[in-house]
Amino acid sequence: MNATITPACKPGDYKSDVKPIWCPGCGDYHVLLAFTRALAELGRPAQEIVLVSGIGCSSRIPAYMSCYGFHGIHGRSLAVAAGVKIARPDLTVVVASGDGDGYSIGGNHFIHACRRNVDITYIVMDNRIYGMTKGQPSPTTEPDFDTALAPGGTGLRPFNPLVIALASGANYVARAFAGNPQQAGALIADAIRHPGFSFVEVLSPCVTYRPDQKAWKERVHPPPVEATDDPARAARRLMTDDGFNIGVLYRGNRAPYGPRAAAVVHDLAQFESEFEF
Amino acid sequence: MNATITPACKPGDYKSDVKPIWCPGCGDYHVLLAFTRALAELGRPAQEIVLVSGIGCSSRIPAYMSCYGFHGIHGRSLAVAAGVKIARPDLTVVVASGDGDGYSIGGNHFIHACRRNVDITYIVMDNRIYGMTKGQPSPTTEPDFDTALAPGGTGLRPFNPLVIALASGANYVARAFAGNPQQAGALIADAIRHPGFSFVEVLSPCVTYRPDQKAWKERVHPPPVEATDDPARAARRLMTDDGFNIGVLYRGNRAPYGPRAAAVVHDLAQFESEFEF
Amino acid sequence: MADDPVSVSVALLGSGGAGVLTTGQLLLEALCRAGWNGLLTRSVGPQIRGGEAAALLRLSAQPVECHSGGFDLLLAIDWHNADRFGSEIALHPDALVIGDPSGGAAPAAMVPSSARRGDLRCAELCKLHPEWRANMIALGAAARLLAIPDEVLERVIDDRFGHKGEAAMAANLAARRAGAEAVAGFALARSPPPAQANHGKRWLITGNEAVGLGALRGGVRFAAAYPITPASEILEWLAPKLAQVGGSLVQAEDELASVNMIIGASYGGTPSLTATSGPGLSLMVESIGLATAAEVPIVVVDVMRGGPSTGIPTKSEQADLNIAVYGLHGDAPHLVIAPQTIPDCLLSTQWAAFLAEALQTPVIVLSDQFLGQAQGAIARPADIAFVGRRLRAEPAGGAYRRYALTGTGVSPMAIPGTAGGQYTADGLTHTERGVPTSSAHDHAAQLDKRRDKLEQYDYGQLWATLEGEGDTAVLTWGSLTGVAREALTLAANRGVRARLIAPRLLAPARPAAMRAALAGVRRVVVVEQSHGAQFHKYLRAHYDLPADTRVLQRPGPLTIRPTEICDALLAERAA
Amino acid sequence: MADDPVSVSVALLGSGGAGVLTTGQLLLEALCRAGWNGLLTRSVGPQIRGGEAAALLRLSAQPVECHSGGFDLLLAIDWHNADRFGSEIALHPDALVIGDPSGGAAPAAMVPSSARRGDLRCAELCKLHPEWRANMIALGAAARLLAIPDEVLERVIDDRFGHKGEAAMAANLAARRAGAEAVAGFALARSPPPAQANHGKRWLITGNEAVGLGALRGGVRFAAAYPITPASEILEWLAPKLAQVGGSLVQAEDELASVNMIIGASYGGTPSLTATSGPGLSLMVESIGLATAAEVPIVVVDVMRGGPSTGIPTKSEQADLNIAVYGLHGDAPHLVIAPQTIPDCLLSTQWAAFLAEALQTPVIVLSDQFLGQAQGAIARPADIAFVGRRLRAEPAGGAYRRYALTGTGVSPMAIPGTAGGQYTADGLTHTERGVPTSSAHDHAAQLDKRRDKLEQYDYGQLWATLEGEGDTAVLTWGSLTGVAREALTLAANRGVRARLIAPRLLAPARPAAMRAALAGVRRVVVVEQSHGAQFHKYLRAHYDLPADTRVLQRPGPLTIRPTEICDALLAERAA
Ligand SMILES: Cc1ncc(C[n+]2csc(CCOP(=O)(O)OP(=O)(O)O)c2C)c(N)n1
Ligand SMILES: Cc1ncc(C[n+]2csc(CCOP(=O)(O)OP(=O)(O)O)c2C)c(N)n1
Ligand code: SF4
Ligand code: SF4
Ligand SMILES: [Mg+2]
Ligand SMILES: [Mg+2]
Repeated sequence: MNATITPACKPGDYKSDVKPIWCPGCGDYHVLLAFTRALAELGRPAQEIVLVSGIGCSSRIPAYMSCYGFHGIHGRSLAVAAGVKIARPDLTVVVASGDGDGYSIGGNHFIHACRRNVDITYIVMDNRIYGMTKGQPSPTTEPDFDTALAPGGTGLRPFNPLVIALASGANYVARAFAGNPQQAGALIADAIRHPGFSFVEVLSPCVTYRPDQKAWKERVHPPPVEATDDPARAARRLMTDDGFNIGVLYRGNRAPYGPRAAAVVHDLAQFESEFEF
Repeated sequence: MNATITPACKPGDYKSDVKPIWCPGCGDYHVLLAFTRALAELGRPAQEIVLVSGIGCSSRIPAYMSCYGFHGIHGRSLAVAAGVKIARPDLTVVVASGDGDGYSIGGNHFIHACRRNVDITYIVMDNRIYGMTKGQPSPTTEPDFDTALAPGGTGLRPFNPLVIALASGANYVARAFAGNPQQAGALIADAIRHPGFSFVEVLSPCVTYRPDQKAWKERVHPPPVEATDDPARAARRLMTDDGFNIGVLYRGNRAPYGPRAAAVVHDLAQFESEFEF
Repeated sequence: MADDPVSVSVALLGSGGAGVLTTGQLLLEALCRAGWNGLLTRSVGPQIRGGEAAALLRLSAQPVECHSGGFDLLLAIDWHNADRFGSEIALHPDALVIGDPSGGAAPAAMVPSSARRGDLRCAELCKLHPEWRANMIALGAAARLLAIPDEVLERVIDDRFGHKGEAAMAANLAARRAGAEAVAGFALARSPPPAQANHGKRWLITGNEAVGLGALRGGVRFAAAYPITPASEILEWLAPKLAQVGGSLVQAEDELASVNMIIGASYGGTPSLTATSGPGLSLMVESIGLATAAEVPIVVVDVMRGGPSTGIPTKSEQADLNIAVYGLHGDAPHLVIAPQTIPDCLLSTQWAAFLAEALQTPVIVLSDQFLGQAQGAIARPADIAFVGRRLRAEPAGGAYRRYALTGTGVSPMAIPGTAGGQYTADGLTHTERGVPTSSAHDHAAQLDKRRDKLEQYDYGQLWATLEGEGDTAVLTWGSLTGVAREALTLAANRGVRARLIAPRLLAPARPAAMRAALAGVRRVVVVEQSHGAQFHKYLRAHYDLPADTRVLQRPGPLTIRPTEICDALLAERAA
Repeated sequence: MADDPVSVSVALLGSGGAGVLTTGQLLLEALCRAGWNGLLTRSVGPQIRGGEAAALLRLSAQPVECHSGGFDLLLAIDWHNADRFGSEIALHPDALVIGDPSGGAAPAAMVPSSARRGDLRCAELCKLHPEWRANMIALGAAARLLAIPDEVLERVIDDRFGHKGEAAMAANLAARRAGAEAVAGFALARSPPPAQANHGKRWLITGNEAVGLGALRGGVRFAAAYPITPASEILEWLAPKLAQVGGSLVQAEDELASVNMIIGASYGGTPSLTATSGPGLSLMVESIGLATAAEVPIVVVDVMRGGPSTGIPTKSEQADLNIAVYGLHGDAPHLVIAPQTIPDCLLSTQWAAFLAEALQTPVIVLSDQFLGQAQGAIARPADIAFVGRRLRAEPAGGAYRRYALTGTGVSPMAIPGTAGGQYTADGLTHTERGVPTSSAHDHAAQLDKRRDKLEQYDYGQLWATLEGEGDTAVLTWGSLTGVAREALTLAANRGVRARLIAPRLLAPARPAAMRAALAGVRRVVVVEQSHGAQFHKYLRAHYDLPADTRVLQRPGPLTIRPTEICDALLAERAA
């Protein structure tokens, strides 16, 4: 589906010719735009980039881009991506997910990816709803948001993914807004450049099941202070912010997951001596 | 396996006659003692208490007690316990787990149990190793601890389960030490009494694969300050503590997961009208 | 071969926003009120909104359990992406094709050259009357061609949209009339059969709703689940209902959690259920094995969709038979029950809840997207006596043996709260008391017990649908049962008699009952909707089939049609 | 029936701390160095430390693939919990039973009345000589009874403990001598067969280690896994080795992660493997289905243990056949390969890695606890040419079709980094280009492709072990193949000839090859270690068996013995 391309710097070069299935007006179109801008900014050839995703409207994105893509099963994208990157450290590995895919079914891989700190970038397109399955609440859905599955609301406190990322060891934490693809693209590029596990939460409205999210564009604002490299300080800030701070919120300096060792044994027969007697 | 008992207040009444498979000297014997002390302190009849666990040396504990027990599969104890408690709010539900069972394979249920805030108590017997499967590293194992599976150490930053619990919404966070069963018992009792999801990390040495943990008894100490009810403050403290603070560290006041609604429809035929035409 | 003459089939087409699915529902309701029976299914693409959509409707005097071989009327609000339906919508040679010429053209491959064509200028009319909606025009046209009385249709429209005010209603009615008038010059090649009065109490219900009601009737009071297409409607129907009967439904973080939650709730004494589709079932198999070993009753509904992997979420297939029957590690006997029709979704789920409790076992209910999302008119299902009752222990002192070896294999179960009943439920091999053991003797004893309780139970007539006579049998299951039943009628009209054998109980196998059902059968046609002939291999494994056994099988989404089975039966005779 | 006369079997008993497992290993090494072949298995309880433990050893001039019907020598350092072994350790009527009378008494049920008894006062000797260890005394005793030359034994002890210093060595040797002297008055009823020189290059290796080496030889360079008994040794063997060859092993957070990690690594071009047991395999089935649909080569080793659920982690069973063959939702053809002996663990895993790459498919390797943890002497396996080579795409412009329909069903695969090869791997039903589709046509085309690539491949002779002649066949699989092979020898010695048919390739089924293998066979005995006769039902599903087919089957942990199969064959003749 993806055309052959030569090293390119135009966002359009990172788009494929597959038509998205998204609803007209969906925030994910802007995230797609942000992605292509980010990759153009980085300037790496599309064939050296792998975009992994799970299942959901958001997770459809790899097919719409011209890099290598992996559209796996629901909730497992981070594990697939870790495998790609550990075995192929030469590739740039980016993961796209949704709030259901990433925080609900994929929650365990999320916290362990933060801890493992493999040099990948994790973009979650958060619309606080399950779009693909037609409107069930996700971990970030507001407690009083009415749905058929949870009439009157779940009554549950929404997840704060940024705090959890930080608590689990993520090395870079940022929030972006789909409604500003230029800034979102810059943040994604910055996250990809940052070593280790980088996490970018992208607020991406679902116009079909959350038309109320059109109001997000009025609510977003820059963070009151510069990004910190102190996790404890970042945690306190994030635990008290309003969820609409847009920008880099934590920039850590942990060394990424160690690279593969160089081969020192070239003939497998060397392993046989332990069996001889 | 469990004898019929009448409402009792002696720790011994909460023990069954099944002989533990634990290695001589294992910290889990002390946790068992702490459990029976806690239940005796609470004084609820054994038949009104359910102890759920997963798989691991630590998870063997239900069979050794005289309450109702559920020894399920690896990593899923919190989900089983939520089902028990939501359907049977009249029971006291306690969960026992290990650092592998609870933080590795069970990590997603952990963070979601914290968020859901069902009124259950979660005790993790942390020995920073997989005891049952003979010595592989767990999420809390030190990065340089040598094992066959990770020669020279994993190189990974250990998990901080207390911070993750807090970030995810746990309503009570404490740390106990198996070497002090009296104090550990009191903490467990306190945690059970506290409404909502209570989490107690119990340092419980594995004498077989972590003989170095015998030194823990010299390292534990009381927390420098009183428990707070401010999650942001608690998070900052926990992110910087040495992991050997013993006591209650956070005591929240979120309302627990809502109780089941009382039945308002008593004849299922009332639901049929929507199908008639 | 000609089609069954007493039904008429209609395909309504349009891109998602155009509301064809609503149109289909209104049409179905109107024709049922007018005295017919009907079945409505939908076919949609992967888009959440705005993609291609079709409402497929069949009308008959008799109860309708499947679609026929072809459509008599194709009515398109627009032709946007209509080619995507490919062979899913096959027209009769004398079909009538009505569409809006401004909205593109009918895909050539779809329309037989002999079909008659007409125009319905929805877009133009809506431009003239901005308050009209295209789907109301289409509704009026379709209703007129089906000879649905105007009053009936208008009452249906009023029931649905009356609350929107008089102006809106007037527009709807005007639009409907315009549609009716636009097709005044047309008639279907075959006119609808006469409507009938006095159907008794009837419902319009989907299979997914019927599963929900069956669960409630069977005593289920707790559900935990994770959303997935095409099972979510079961959960969405159940959520408010469970709350109203004092139970609850929890949306879990994933399927691993949902199945373990219902195991916990059931261990606590509350009959419990989850619903999912193939990917979710895959995630549950370890825990279902736990329920087998620890003998905890649960019901797991799998509404099958196209596989493998994420496959085709919106389309039907019968390819989860393997995982349902064989998907647990170790020797883990459990029940698998497959409903066959919409009303059977209710009965089978209720039976499943009953058996789960009676036998302290997990039960997998294998529905499919066709059954789950099809809406049909059915006679109100009678209240039957299947309400889950667990054999409870009331220990009277002495060591309670949770897994006692009894004659039936079912051991009295203590529910938390019962004094003296304390035990630890365990997925490790255990003794009668529930204490872990590695002994070969204990292992064999508990394996025997768990097998025997399922095999020795008397499942009665419900184990299978057995109909007809003759030395040829159609062996099928699930939603193809209705298709096969119709095929047998078609064949009988052509002088060929055959039996229908459709097991509802897929596990445990019932060799003696099947032997009796097959007595005198010399030829078998196995019919199933899977690529790998899973049902045929399952039958071979557990039953003795005659040497002359043929397989008529195909994966989803194209379902097998009655005429195809009938053809196979006629070919048998010819051969 | 009498046992095979050319081997001697020894059971060493003692509670965990007493070191019987080490003693068994030293004895095995000594007897192999002395010119015999041997097999060592262990039987342990659920305790991590201090529980009952047995080292079960069999010595023969020929390669040893299984235990015999009974033990000639039972040597107990203590009798702590010895009753827990129950029928797992069966003694010959003329067996010699040696134990420490101060450490309890031999369980009555274990010792035939005709057995001879002797004392070995380990505890007393160790009290006299605090630097001695009981297991060295036992080692000396056992070695003497087996007529292992002293120099050989002492060299083995020196190799193992020499580094501990001279004083320790002197104590060990003194203890060994004391043990030897203590049994000077005894002899085994049947003396060991003569040792042989010139075995060629031999290894002492476990099945789990052999799997690890097979994986490396097959080209595997990435592994991700989650610990589980009895598979962990594969991972622990591989971890340092993979690092040394420039690969890596990751301990994942759970099995869902591990299998997806290897899918990712393999998608990136690196042949990859995971190893687990039943509970972990259960968690992987959804993802294995993804690998099927997205056509990503992976190898999943399942070392089977007692099931269902957590079952009996330390004991062997063959009850994961169902889930391995049928456990994926939807129609998801994949390979299932079962090794039969310790050297075959190497060959089969290597073949699996080769086939995974060649056919772009997941392969499940079904080993079991017996094979995995048994240690045996084997001839060094030859280097064979199975090294995974994937058909790679080198796109030259134009739209790359990842899932192109080719004659073989295998499509050239682009590896990330390859310019122009960009595509999206997908678990949704897709077109040749990998774009999601709901079309019946595309669905069928890709299902056909994935089935055909597996079915049309020429697997050659390796698909099954076929030995012997006659109109009776023993049909078995996995670790029972060695048992059946020995049974055939026993039967032949009694004038009954039979064939051995043991498929190594369980999926896809090979009907033509099986038909040929069964040509002329009129009677079949199916032999398997499962409660539900899973293998028999599998055979019925896919193959035509003669009407006279019997099943000799039993769940774990008691394995089936050669004599039992031989008896079944003799009974066939008598009948
Ligand atoms: C194992 C499994 N469970 C459930 C599903 C059904 N499912 C598909 S997408 C989805 C939720 C997607 O929500 P989110 O990740 O927020 O993505 P969005 O559609 O909102 O972008 C679910 C539950 C599935 N495909 N697989
Ligand atoms: C699905 C599954 N994977 C793996 C295992 C193997 N297993 C049993 S216990 C265990 C780890 C236990 O570690 P922990 O929870 O720390 O308990 P401990 O034994 O240290 O008390 C593992 C990996 C299993 N039983 N099931
Ligand atoms: S349902 Fe919501 S998230 Fe999905 S495509 Fe439509 S607008 Fe976007
Ligand atoms: S292995 Fe460790 S955790 Fe397990 S019983 Fe022994 S000492 Fe305790
Ligand atoms: Mg979402
Ligand atoms: Mg542990």
